[in-house]
Amino acid sequence: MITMTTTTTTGTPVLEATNVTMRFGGLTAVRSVDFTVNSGEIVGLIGPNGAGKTTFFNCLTGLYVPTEGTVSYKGTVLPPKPHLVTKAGIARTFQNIRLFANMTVLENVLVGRHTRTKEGLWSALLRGPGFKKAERESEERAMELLEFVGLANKRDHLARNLPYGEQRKLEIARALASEPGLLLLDEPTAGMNPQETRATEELVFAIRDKGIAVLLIEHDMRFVFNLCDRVACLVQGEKLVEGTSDVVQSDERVVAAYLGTPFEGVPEDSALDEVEAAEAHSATSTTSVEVEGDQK
Amino acid sequence: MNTLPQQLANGLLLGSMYGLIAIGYTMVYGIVQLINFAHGEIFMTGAFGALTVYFYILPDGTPMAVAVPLMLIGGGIVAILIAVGAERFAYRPLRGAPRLAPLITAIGLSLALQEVVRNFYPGADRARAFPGLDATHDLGSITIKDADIFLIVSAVVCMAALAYFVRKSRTGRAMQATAQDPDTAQLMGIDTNRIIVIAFAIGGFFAAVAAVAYGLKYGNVDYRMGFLMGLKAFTAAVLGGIGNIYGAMLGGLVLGIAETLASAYIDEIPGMQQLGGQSWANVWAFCLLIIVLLVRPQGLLGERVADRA
Amino acid sequence: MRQRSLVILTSVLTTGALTLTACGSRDDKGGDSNNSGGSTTTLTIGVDAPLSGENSTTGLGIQYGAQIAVDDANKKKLVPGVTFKLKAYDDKAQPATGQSNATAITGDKTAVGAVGPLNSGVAQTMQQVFASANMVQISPSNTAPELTQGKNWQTDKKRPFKTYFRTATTDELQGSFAADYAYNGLKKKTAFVVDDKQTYGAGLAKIFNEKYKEFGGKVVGTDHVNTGDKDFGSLVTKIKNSGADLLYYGGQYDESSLITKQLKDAGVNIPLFGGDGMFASTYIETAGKAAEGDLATAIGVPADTLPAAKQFIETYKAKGYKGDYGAYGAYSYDAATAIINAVKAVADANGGKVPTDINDLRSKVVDAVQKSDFEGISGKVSFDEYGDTTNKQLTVYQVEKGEWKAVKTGTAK
Amino acid sequence: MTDTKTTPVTPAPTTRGVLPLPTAAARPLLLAGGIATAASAFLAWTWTAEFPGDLTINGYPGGLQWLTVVAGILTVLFTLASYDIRGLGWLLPARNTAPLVLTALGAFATTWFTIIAISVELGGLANLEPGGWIAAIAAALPLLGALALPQENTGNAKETFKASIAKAEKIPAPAAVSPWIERLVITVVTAIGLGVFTYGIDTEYGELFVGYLITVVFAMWALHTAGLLDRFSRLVAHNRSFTLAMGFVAAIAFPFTQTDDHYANIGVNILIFGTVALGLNIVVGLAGLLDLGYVAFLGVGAYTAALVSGSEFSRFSGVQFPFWASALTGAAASLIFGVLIGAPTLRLRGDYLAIVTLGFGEIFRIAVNNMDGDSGPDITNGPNGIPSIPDLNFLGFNFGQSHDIGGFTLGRFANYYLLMVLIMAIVVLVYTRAADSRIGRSWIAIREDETAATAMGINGFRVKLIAFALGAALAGLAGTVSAHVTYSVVPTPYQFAGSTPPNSAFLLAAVVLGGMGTVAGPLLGAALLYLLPEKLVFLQDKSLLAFGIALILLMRFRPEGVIANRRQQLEFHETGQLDVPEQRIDDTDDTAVSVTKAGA
Repeated sequence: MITMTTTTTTGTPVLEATNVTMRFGGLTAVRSVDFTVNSGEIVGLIGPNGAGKTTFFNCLTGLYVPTEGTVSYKGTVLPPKPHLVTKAGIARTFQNIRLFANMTVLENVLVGRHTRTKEGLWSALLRGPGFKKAERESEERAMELLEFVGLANKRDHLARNLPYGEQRKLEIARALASEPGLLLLDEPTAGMNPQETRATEELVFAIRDKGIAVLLIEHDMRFVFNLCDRVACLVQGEKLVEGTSDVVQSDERVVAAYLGTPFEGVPEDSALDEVEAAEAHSATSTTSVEVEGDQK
Repeated sequence: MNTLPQQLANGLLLGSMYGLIAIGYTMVYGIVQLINFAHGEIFMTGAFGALTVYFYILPDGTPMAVAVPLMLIGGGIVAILIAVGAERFAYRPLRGAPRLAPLITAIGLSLALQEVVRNFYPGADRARAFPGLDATHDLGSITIKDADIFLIVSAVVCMAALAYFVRKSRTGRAMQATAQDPDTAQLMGIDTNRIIVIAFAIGGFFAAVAAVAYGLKYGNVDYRMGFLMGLKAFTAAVLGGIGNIYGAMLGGLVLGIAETLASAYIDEIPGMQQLGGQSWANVWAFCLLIIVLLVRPQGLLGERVADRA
Repeated sequence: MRQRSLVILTSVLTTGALTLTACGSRDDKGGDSNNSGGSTTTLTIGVDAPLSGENSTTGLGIQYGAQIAVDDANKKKLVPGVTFKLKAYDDKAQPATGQSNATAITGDKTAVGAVGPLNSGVAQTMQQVFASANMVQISPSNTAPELTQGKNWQTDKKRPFKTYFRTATTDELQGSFAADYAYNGLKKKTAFVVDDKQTYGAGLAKIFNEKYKEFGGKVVGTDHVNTGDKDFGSLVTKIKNSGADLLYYGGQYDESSLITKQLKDAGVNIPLFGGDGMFASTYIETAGKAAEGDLATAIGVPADTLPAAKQFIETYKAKGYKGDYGAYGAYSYDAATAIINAVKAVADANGGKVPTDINDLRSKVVDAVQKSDFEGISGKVSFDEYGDTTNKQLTVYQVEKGEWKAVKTGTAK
Repeated sequence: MTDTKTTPVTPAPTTRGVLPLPTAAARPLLLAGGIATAASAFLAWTWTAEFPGDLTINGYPGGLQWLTVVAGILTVLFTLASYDIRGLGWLLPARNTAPLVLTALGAFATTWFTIIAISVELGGLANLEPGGWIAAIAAALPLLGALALPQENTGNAKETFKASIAKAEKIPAPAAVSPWIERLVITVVTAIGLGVFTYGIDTEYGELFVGYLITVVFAMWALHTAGLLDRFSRLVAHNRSFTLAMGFVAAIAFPFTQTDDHYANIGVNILIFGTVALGLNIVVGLAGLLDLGYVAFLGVGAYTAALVSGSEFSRFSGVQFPFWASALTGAAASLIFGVLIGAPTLRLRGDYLAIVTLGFGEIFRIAVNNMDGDSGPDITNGPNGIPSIPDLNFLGFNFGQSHDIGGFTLGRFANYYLLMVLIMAIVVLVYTRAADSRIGRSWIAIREDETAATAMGINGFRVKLIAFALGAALAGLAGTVSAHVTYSVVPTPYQFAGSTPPNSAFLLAAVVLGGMGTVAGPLLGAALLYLLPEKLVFLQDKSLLAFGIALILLMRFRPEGVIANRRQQLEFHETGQLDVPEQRIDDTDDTAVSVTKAGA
């Protein structure tokens, strides 16, 4: 039932989820989804609320253990422990921001570097040269990332004091700190105004240019279709369609899934064509709430 | 002569007393996530409230049938006043404070309540005699006192009333809502402060019932009776699944029976002769708690709180 | 301008610090000055006992027992030119606090001796402090044999500290006296032995257990309870099932009054036999009519038979002192009097004047106490070569119609 | 930034004091009152030496009178500072009136407390000498002056009074000072701190201690409202290692100021209690694991040291380890114990972990109390414990004897005090280094949000186990020393809650009261919780009651702890608007800060 349009995939597959199924007691949130992300690619995952996107996301990041199927990263099957998944090279952000509120911006990013450093308790106590070098390197790397997301001047502010947009950026910087091969973004532009959304777009492009593959869940269609090389649509836990942005855009099942099927039994006259044209137009333009005109 | 039935009866009695006190811990924890270490002392003040009614208010020689209900009311009023007072003046100002601050206040409060009773209640520096219901009855190989019957009956009646109240009444539902999510409950127009006061009051009353049953059964009360009983009741509340009222009573019964059987029969297990007896009983009670929590981290009846990403 | 203000700052602050420390010394100087000037020297006797929290009732009895002894001595001008002052320290039955009180007492330049502590566990940490300060310490209530006769007191007795005495007999005597009376006096053939796992209770029960078997009795079961326990349902059922005709309990009255009540409620009408830790009116008040027929051993002869003791009890009640004098009040009175008599002996030997050097006075008082021999309110007060009281007199009391009645007085074998 | 002129609903705030006195007369009255109070202390306040401290001598102040002198001087200094006297400018940077009011209140409270104490204890006001009356009136003067100070008066007396003691908002940043001057200021402040602390410990009688508390609390409050405490903490932040060194020099100097050994004994007990509290601070303060049975690790350390100390009562009485060996074994034993307890239980969340650790604490005490060969294997001698533990003999220095070092005699407890200072130095070093490192950050991350932390690659279980084991080892280390200090080890002190420290409840109280997550917090909390019951003993059997109430009040007014670390402070005082952290000193940052403010 899934139409697989063969797209020319350039890079090697980074993430391969095969037949991932997640059942909570009777309810099957995700039913046998196959999914791949290649290196240097931006892939979007869309679908109406309750389609199982975040559950699928959690299976990828080891927060849930999928009832069936496996998730492998660069060929090796991922252990079901979140911290080992991050060590393997997949970093993630959260739908509602989960920063370390009472740690400074710099410390948040330093925690992100946890998997890439190995100084344990003993080296902390002995404070040998190795420790000092590692700390200095971590701090430099962290400052680079903060520079990258434009938060360098706020290194000593508490994370909880940052405005919403900057907290999102910090979360991305923190995720990048673990030198991931794949970055998973869970609705990065939720609650953002257009300027911030555009800034995030540039940021994601910049990340991709650093050679990091990106998988993002998003409702802002224009953002998704501008950004993503490939888009997959999840409905009721199943993968409906996968392909390039314009293929998925025009697929009427996706439109139906979002806007509901057009009302049958309407007299076949010109009025009906107008309605469909309007629908098609609105389908292409963003279905998100903010219509461009009345900007706050 | 097989002592198992008697020992089971002993365990059941001890357990129901733990259960009645544990209700107070569970209700307060369920609503405000506070371990009210002073609850043991609220149990103790309930006992002294009942003692005051019997010795200083009722004329001497009033029949127990009349005295016991009045003692329940007297003890109940004192325990409720102190519980609500504690919430109002010691815990409420700390609502926004770090989670550990009310814990230290509770420890200070329990020390203060013990010392207030010891210093200012006449003759309280030593155990005070409490009127007893000592008529015994033999049911097969089990000997039961009137006080034991009073304990069992009051435990069952109170549990039934509480279950009805929480499930059926309007305030009961409001209480469940506040336990689940206080902020949303407030949005629904529930005055959460009133609900919290009610939770403390119910906990206080149940402790008073347990206190009167304690006095009638053991025949005396003293200012330190709340400390160890409170610790055991808190263990029972956690064993049953902290926050769940049925869990509190079940946890109490399980703990009481386990403790009694342990101190009675552990030394018959080969190799553990020396480890029997009452002095080791608390160790086995805590071991049981730890094993249960390892198998079911949310306690016997607690429900698993999934942490959605 | 910055530098100048800082110079002012440092001068102001340093003068402040100096005045603070200077005043500290002033107190000491002030204390001594009026001391030597006036005609009478003030000597302090320290008392260390739990005055708040657990065991505070018996602890207060010890404090006020010694207080009455000091008041009596001052009233009777027992030692001319010397007034005695009592300084009470609360050790809350905790070893570390007891030790810190001990250093406080030995640090007080006017202190000459100490009475207490109540608990044997606390005494262990205090003995060394008094020994190094060469100051006499007399406990009215410690009964653990190790304190005066060393680790293996059964086999070879070795006195660890020269400065430690006690007016209470050891568990060894009390245990065997009780076992003898239980087997021969009461003709009880089987016994169940329980203790509260505290130094005093466990020691006493263990000795009774051994001696009772020596006399030919059969111990059908032993058990241990915790201090603070209230429910003894499982223990009572065990005793009932064991068919013992006597229950011996080592420990204080807090738990034994509950056990005897729950025992009689369960229909087990056997007497409960205990040590001096239970011998108090509180036991009868708490246990009520369940106490009828229970027995307890106590040291010395019954208080009401000695006139001085009756007078002591009246003063205690007249002054409205809190606490329970019944258990150790009399022994604390005698302990304080022993120190006062020793000071009198030292003063007489030194030509009627008390030696001014405090350390010299303290070591002389230790030797004088070793040789003390007078009629106290709890019987004859004198000490053997280990520092234990020679008053081996013991009495068994039984509860009759709500009162402790003496049923047998004698000396332990 | 437009001036936020609030149009008050109440009438425009007039600027006159709470009391309708002419505002011009306020400060002179304060000045005169301050001098009069200090002077009145030189008169005799009572005729009998019955009242402790002997306040009967004209011309030389006794115990409590000294406190009045100090309070009076402080009032005078602050009032002079408000007159812009050249040398005292630094005392009142924001020229606000709050410190004046508070020092006046302090003088009033100390003097009247003494007067009331005299009349209460000696029965009746008749026992007051005329000097006493003069002092009472003199102390009232600065208070009247303070209340007459010009103050934004919104009609409601309570609010006006609250405003009059509120901290100044804008405190000008101090001029940059050369580092050696900063170090000089820190040295002097530490010297005064030691003097004040020693005076507090040396108070022989309860009334003096209460008077001392009143004076110190008001003085510190005044310094806080004047903004000096913040300045000093910034000074400390600049040369952190120097301050730590000064702290230890002061700690080492303490026994030399002592005449007899009793106060060194208190000092050692405070240090042991403080070191264990700092160990608990790692578990509770950094990793956020609620441990209610922590004193058991102190017990394990103490019992291990006792068993290997060669005391004749211990089971292996033949064995006598040198100190460093017994310290390591003690710490190792607690470490193993910590791992054994931690491994199965660290998956539990929050309060469930609390009850399990409470359980282990009780299991330890009961087991140790029962293992006497009669009701359990004979390892710890049961209730009698292991007495007569020999004194330490370390590199030829016998801790039992007192030694003379440069004219000062160091008694037995002073020796152990110095050893304990060394142990505490190790623990402080371990704490600071662990907290400010990768492992420390992972602890704090776990405490903040465990799910997010695991998503960052932190193995929650392993990191929590390390915190648990490290805390246990440090407590064990302190335990080995405490065994030798108290000659014997018995099971009674290691319970959940009791009347005297150290027990688990008091340890937790010391950490929370002192300030979680800081270094000085738990140590100050431990000192306070040890001294209070010790000094309140003059209330006889009411002392525990007073202690319980003190705990409640302290938590009521300072929930985040006396020394709150910067993070907690912002978290608990939910200031209405976005609380941007204080301005950083160097100017480079200013432009960015103001930009965001406009942008937000």
